[in-house]
Amino acid sequence: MNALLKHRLTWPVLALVLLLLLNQVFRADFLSVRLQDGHLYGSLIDILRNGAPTILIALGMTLVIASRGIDLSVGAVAAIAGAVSCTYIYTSPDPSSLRTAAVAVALAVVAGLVLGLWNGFLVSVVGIQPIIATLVLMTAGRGLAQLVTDGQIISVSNDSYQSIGAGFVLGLPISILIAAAAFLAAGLLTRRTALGTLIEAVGINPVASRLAGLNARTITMAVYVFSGLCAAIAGLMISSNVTAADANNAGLYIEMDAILAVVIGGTSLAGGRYSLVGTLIGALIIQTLTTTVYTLGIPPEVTLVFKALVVIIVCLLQSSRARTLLKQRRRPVTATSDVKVAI
Amino acid sequence: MNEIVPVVDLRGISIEFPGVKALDGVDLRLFQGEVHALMGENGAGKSTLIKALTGVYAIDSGTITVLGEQHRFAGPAEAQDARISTVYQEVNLCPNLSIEENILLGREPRRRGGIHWKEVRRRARAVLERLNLGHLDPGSVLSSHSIAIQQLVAIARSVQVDAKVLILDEPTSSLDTEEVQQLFAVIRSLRDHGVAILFVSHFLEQVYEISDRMTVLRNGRLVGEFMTRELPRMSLISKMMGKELDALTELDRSDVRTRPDRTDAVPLLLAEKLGRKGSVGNVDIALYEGQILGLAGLLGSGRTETARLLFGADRADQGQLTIRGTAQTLRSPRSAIDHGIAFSSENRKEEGLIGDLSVRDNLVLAMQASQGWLRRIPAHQQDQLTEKFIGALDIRPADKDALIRNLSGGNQQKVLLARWLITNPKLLILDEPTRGIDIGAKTQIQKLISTLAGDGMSIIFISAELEEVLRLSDHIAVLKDRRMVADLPNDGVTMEDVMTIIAGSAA
Amino acid sequence: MSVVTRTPAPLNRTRISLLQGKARYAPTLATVGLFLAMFAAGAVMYPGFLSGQVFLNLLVDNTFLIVLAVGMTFVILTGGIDLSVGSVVALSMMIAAALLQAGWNPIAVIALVLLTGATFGLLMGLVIQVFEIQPFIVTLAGLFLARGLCYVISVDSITVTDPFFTAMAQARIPLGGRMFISPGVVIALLVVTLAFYVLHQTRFGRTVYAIGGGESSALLMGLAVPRTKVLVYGISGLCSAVAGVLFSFYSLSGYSLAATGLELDAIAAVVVGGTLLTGGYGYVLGSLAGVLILGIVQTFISYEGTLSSWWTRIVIGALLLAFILLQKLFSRKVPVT
Amino acid sequence: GGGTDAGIGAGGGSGDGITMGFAQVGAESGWRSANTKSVQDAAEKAGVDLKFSDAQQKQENQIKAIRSYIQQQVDVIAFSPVVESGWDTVLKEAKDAGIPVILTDRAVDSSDTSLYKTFLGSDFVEEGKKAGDWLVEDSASTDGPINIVELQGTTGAAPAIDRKEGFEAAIAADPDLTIVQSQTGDFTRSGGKQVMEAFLKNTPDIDVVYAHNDDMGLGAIEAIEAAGKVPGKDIKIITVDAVKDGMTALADGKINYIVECNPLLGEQLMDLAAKVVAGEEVPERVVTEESAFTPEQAKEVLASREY
Ligand SMILES: Nc1ncnc2c1ncn2[C@@H]1O[C@H](COP(=O)(O)OP(=O)(O)OP(=O)(O)O)[C@@H](O)[C@H]1O
Ligand SMILES: Nc1ncnc2c1ncn2[C@@H]1O[C@H](COP(=O)(O)OP(=O)(O)OP(=O)(O)O)[C@@H](O)[C@H]1O
Ligand SMILES: [Mg+2]
Ligand SMILES: [Mg+2]
Repeated sequence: MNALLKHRLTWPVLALVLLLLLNQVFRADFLSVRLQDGHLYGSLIDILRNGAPTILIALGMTLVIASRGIDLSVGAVAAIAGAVSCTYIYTSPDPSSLRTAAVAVALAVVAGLVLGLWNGFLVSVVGIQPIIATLVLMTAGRGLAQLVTDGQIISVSNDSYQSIGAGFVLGLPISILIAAAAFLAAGLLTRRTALGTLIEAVGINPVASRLAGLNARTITMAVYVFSGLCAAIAGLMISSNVTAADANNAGLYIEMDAILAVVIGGTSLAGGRYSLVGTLIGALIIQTLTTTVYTLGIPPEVTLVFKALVVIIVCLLQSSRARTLLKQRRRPVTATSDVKVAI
Repeated sequence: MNEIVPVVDLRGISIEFPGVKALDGVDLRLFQGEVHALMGENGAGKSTLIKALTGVYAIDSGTITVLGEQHRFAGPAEAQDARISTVYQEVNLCPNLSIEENILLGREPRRRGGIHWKEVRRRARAVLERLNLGHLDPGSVLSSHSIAIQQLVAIARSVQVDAKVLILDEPTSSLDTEEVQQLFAVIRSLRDHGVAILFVSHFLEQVYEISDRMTVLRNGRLVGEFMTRELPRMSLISKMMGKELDALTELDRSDVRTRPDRTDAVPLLLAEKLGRKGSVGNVDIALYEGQILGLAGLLGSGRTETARLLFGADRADQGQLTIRGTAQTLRSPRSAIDHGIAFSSENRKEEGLIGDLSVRDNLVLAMQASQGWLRRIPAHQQDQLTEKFIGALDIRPADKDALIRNLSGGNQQKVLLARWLITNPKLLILDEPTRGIDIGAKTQIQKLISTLAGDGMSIIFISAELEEVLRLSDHIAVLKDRRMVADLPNDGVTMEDVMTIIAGSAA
Repeated sequence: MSVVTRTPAPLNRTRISLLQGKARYAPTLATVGLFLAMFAAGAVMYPGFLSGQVFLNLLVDNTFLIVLAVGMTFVILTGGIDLSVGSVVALSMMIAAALLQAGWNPIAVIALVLLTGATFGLLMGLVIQVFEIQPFIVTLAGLFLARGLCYVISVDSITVTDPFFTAMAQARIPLGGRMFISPGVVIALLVVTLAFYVLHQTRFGRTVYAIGGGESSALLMGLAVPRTKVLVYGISGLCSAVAGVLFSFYSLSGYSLAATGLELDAIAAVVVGGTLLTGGYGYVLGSLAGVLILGIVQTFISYEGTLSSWWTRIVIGALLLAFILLQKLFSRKVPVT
Repeated sequence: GGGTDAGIGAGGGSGDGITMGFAQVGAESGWRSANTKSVQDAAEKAGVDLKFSDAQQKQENQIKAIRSYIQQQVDVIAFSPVVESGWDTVLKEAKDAGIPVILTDRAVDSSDTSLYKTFLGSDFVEEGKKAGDWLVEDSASTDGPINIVELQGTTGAAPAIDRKEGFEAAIAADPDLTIVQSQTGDFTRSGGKQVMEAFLKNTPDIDVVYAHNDDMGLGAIEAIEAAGKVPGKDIKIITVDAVKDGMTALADGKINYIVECNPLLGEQLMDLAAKVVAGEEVPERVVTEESAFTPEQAKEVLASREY
């Protein structure tokens, strides 16, 4: 029991469960899931489906943060990915075929990889502070997306494309499956290989890592590329969910949600140890929070106050310091680590 | 002296960290005008005791009495207010600030309208001069100086105040004989002015030279308090280790035969006029398989810089480097490692430890890096390697999953050494590998170095202890003013010989 | 900061030793130099650009950003960050506008607004310090909270008609030759001067730098780390409130959506000004230069006048990048960037 | 086409030699992009030298841009204010510099109307009212309570506030009509969709959706379809804007009624500018001519929609 209380994911999970129960109190059928037109239907499914882009982006963000970086450009990259794919479909001679959709997706993914590479290059080769390096793309990226769409919302009608964000297989939303696959892939990639530890090492002490022979540059590059990829796929989901590319609004502020998810999940912004499961839970908390606002019928004017309070409470719950203060347990007076928030 | 009330009286101090009882009912008394040595192996609890006294760690039980008054300091600031001045084990200064600021931080002289910067400089100069560091520019940024200088600045900071108690946790670990003597002169004069001094060091010579009394700890428990001159070295060592010392007999000189230059063979590493602008120059080294090259020189003479050049941590821009007969440019540590070169830095905290990772992760890091990220070393192999070296180097606590930043300084050093040993390099560059290591472990490591060389590994050995260098090395390269000035085969070279070269050859 | 770029202590120590202490000023000097270069470029490219008023307008139009950047500099120097500043500006404006509308005395309103901002910041600092929660998150929650409170006060915009505020808004301090500045500029420059003084002439200021250099070291050196850390957020909150008042002078209204994204502008200005986000290195004067740089980029764009909306964004991004690259180039001798 | 009314004297050539500084809000929606394009095209056609700047939804940026136009001594300044309040100072500077100002799209609440020559744009309250009036009329035949859910625009944005106000005022007349849920969808499709998904689960019997713009309405349609209901039949949908995608949905019967908000102000603006610069009298308020569409009307005009 004690070990369970100490586990770093206990409190985020608890917060998530509490939020869900709160909804259940206000709406008796909140947790029920039924079959509708051959696919699952219910608030829980909505949370997962709408949370899928945040989950994806937060996954990429987790690794970036673990390497002591940050990626503010993910929202812009998502917008670019959506813009590129929708514009391609819109202008193609055969806008409803599977082939067109496939090419569009490929284009978006390539765009995400290239933009990730660009961020990685600025951070690791040129040596610009990550927050500024990615701020450049955050600013310019939406411009690029608008350039692609000519400032218009590009609506497409292509069933295969639409299924990415709004489709179902075997009753399950495809976007959830994609997010799950990405989660597993990221987990395997970092924990089955040494990549996870190496990223942590670079995040904790870049100088020592370099002297231990790590190729910090490549590792840094890799995490930004991965983040770009995740953002691009998330961008595809967002645009396909509404079958339109909205260069200005797609993925707006999603970088903040993603960072919040990562931190609620227990990963420190100072880099180093990270938890993908924690991030997953963090992202779900954030999405559930949005849903809770709707369920409780909180008026838009106080939504933000409500969100802020929940975020503070979750963080307090999660802060080991708050718990020790409550329990008055002895602990070193001095902070043990010398790390600083690095963004 | 016993009738006098102790300045500091610690009784029954206990501190427990998760899983480790770091201190268990320890007593310590410090008297006015004495130098008191705190002795114990790595991890015995010396640093923890100091942190308990100065309020860095809250204690679980026990009492702290300072000048007859019971205290429980809530932090170093309060301890300082009680006129206890401390130099902690790792250099704990602000690398981004200048030397003078570091010395006077928090007690800058003020006048109307703010800090009196002229006075800051004057006071910093004064204390630096007192430590014979008058040549240092007080306005220069701390991070531009070597670890040894930083350590001296930390000491300067601690003696700058008018303290009743001065605590020095391994202040001499990077210092040369000369600086040590300078420090001792200051310590003696403070002692004579009635300051109580607590001194921690693994150098028995220094302890015997400076201390009047000592407290010995073992595994977090008090072994006893002794008058220094009444306790012979051998019994001190056995009290620290808790066993008789046969394994510890001084490294037999005959053990270290001078391995002759194999002029017939191709040298493993050949540096010709290697150098780097603004760093070091004129490095000429021919190192053969199985040889140990010692680097000798005064503090700041450029030994560390030489090592960094040979490891590609800094890029050389002069001269030539040949590895096993082929000319090479080392662009990064990575490329040096690919050539079988390993480098253990003197700056443990900044350049060695990955603090938030476990002992195991730290230990296998270099090996993993050279295998590439795809081929993860299997868990069982990691465990096996870790256990092997925890045993071989007696790393305590013997817990693979402990975070390395929670280990004692000496044990951290051992893990970092092990990090390179498991990669089985052709050339191992050790910059102060025995820094902060207890006498038992030090002998062990010296033996290890000797054995490794016997097995064909080449080693470049840097140590502030010249004796250690002379004892181990086949060749001695002497540096002065960041240029290499001599390369002596070690056929009975003495300290005087080296000192003469340093003093004599005008650069 | 970045993985390879944060070079604590001695990786390149020989480089810095060449320049000794002076190297610390390089990024800031580079910023100032580049600003002058850009101004010259503008003068060559656009007629009417080379005028004192164009320069003064950079100040007049950015008073609030200057003050925000000053507060942010304190926070960033300690290695923290404050995302709430934009929202606190909006909240200050809302409070001011609402109270003025209710007929309060303008001086009392300003005092209350400043108090609110400082308290808000102090509270965030306390949470950061006492509960050891990361500043990014606490201040992000602060961002939500302050913005949310704006909506609670009113979703509509409120016009300020108070004579004192109007006078402050419309007063012009002539500098001769048809050039003028606003009273806000004087206040902003005062804040900069005061901050410079605090950072370099008080123990508090030196502690701020020390914390940025190494928090646990600073603690072991016996410095008042917890108090300082809480206070810097208080200062940032206070600066946000001052900025809010200046923004009220500037726009004579309270609007719940005002100053959105201003925190990123402030952070960008600070970083462009040569301050390291990991803390410990940087100057308020650099931040002032950083604000002017961001301002001149916008001036360029409005003088150009032919960029479409999206090209505007792309060009802003590109100029920011170009600027950072140039700054790196000029200050690369320094090991810390 | 849309309600573009170039009727106030066609302007070809009349603007020759005029330099106009135009400070746009941003490019936050397709509507806005169409607005920008219309202004740019009209300026080119009228031979006006247009200095365009995009404020990215920030008032301070707009003020800066206006200051720089004053500095550059343009002949006339036009802008769509980000927010109603807070323009007096800079407008006074423009007035002092003798540069006339024309407001487009959104009003300012300055009490001193001499600070600008004219305001050309839509009336958001009126738009909300039109939507409400239609609903009152449409539901007159049906008995029993009608549950309305409202998808608001960005909290605090002028169109959101006004369209809500106008709508509420209009439906207040009919006690059967109640807004049961109201939440912001941030003027975006995905916002509209997410909020509607939640509404559908929280409120079992929704009869009408009132969305503050087409995009949120389009998002709501997707949510309604996913819930197995038929938009336009099971749930009626009313929106504002009449962009092309919205009109298409209207023609398909998925939306029941759209109130137009016309972005094509360019020609009218150039015309007014020419007059203002020439010192002619212009009306203080020029309301863009806007209509509203039912599905039948949508089918007719769809082919000729420009944006
Ligand atoms: N913060 C901590 N958390 C957990 N364990 C700790 C912590 N600090 C110290 N320890 C443990 O306490 C014990 C005593 O450590 P301490 O640093 O006092 O040793 P020391 O005598 O100073 O050794 P050295 O000579 O190597 O410096 C060690 O086993 C160490 O691992
Ligand atoms: N007198 C000095 N003035 C300024 N800087 C000095 C001085 N002495 C040493 N340094 C600094 O120390 C560095 C050289 O020290 P390095 O660490 O290479 O020497 P070392 O022989 O290994 O000495 P140490 O015993 O301190 O490790 C130089 O780069 C320089 O920055
Ligand atoms: Mg110790
Ligand atoms: Mg050295």
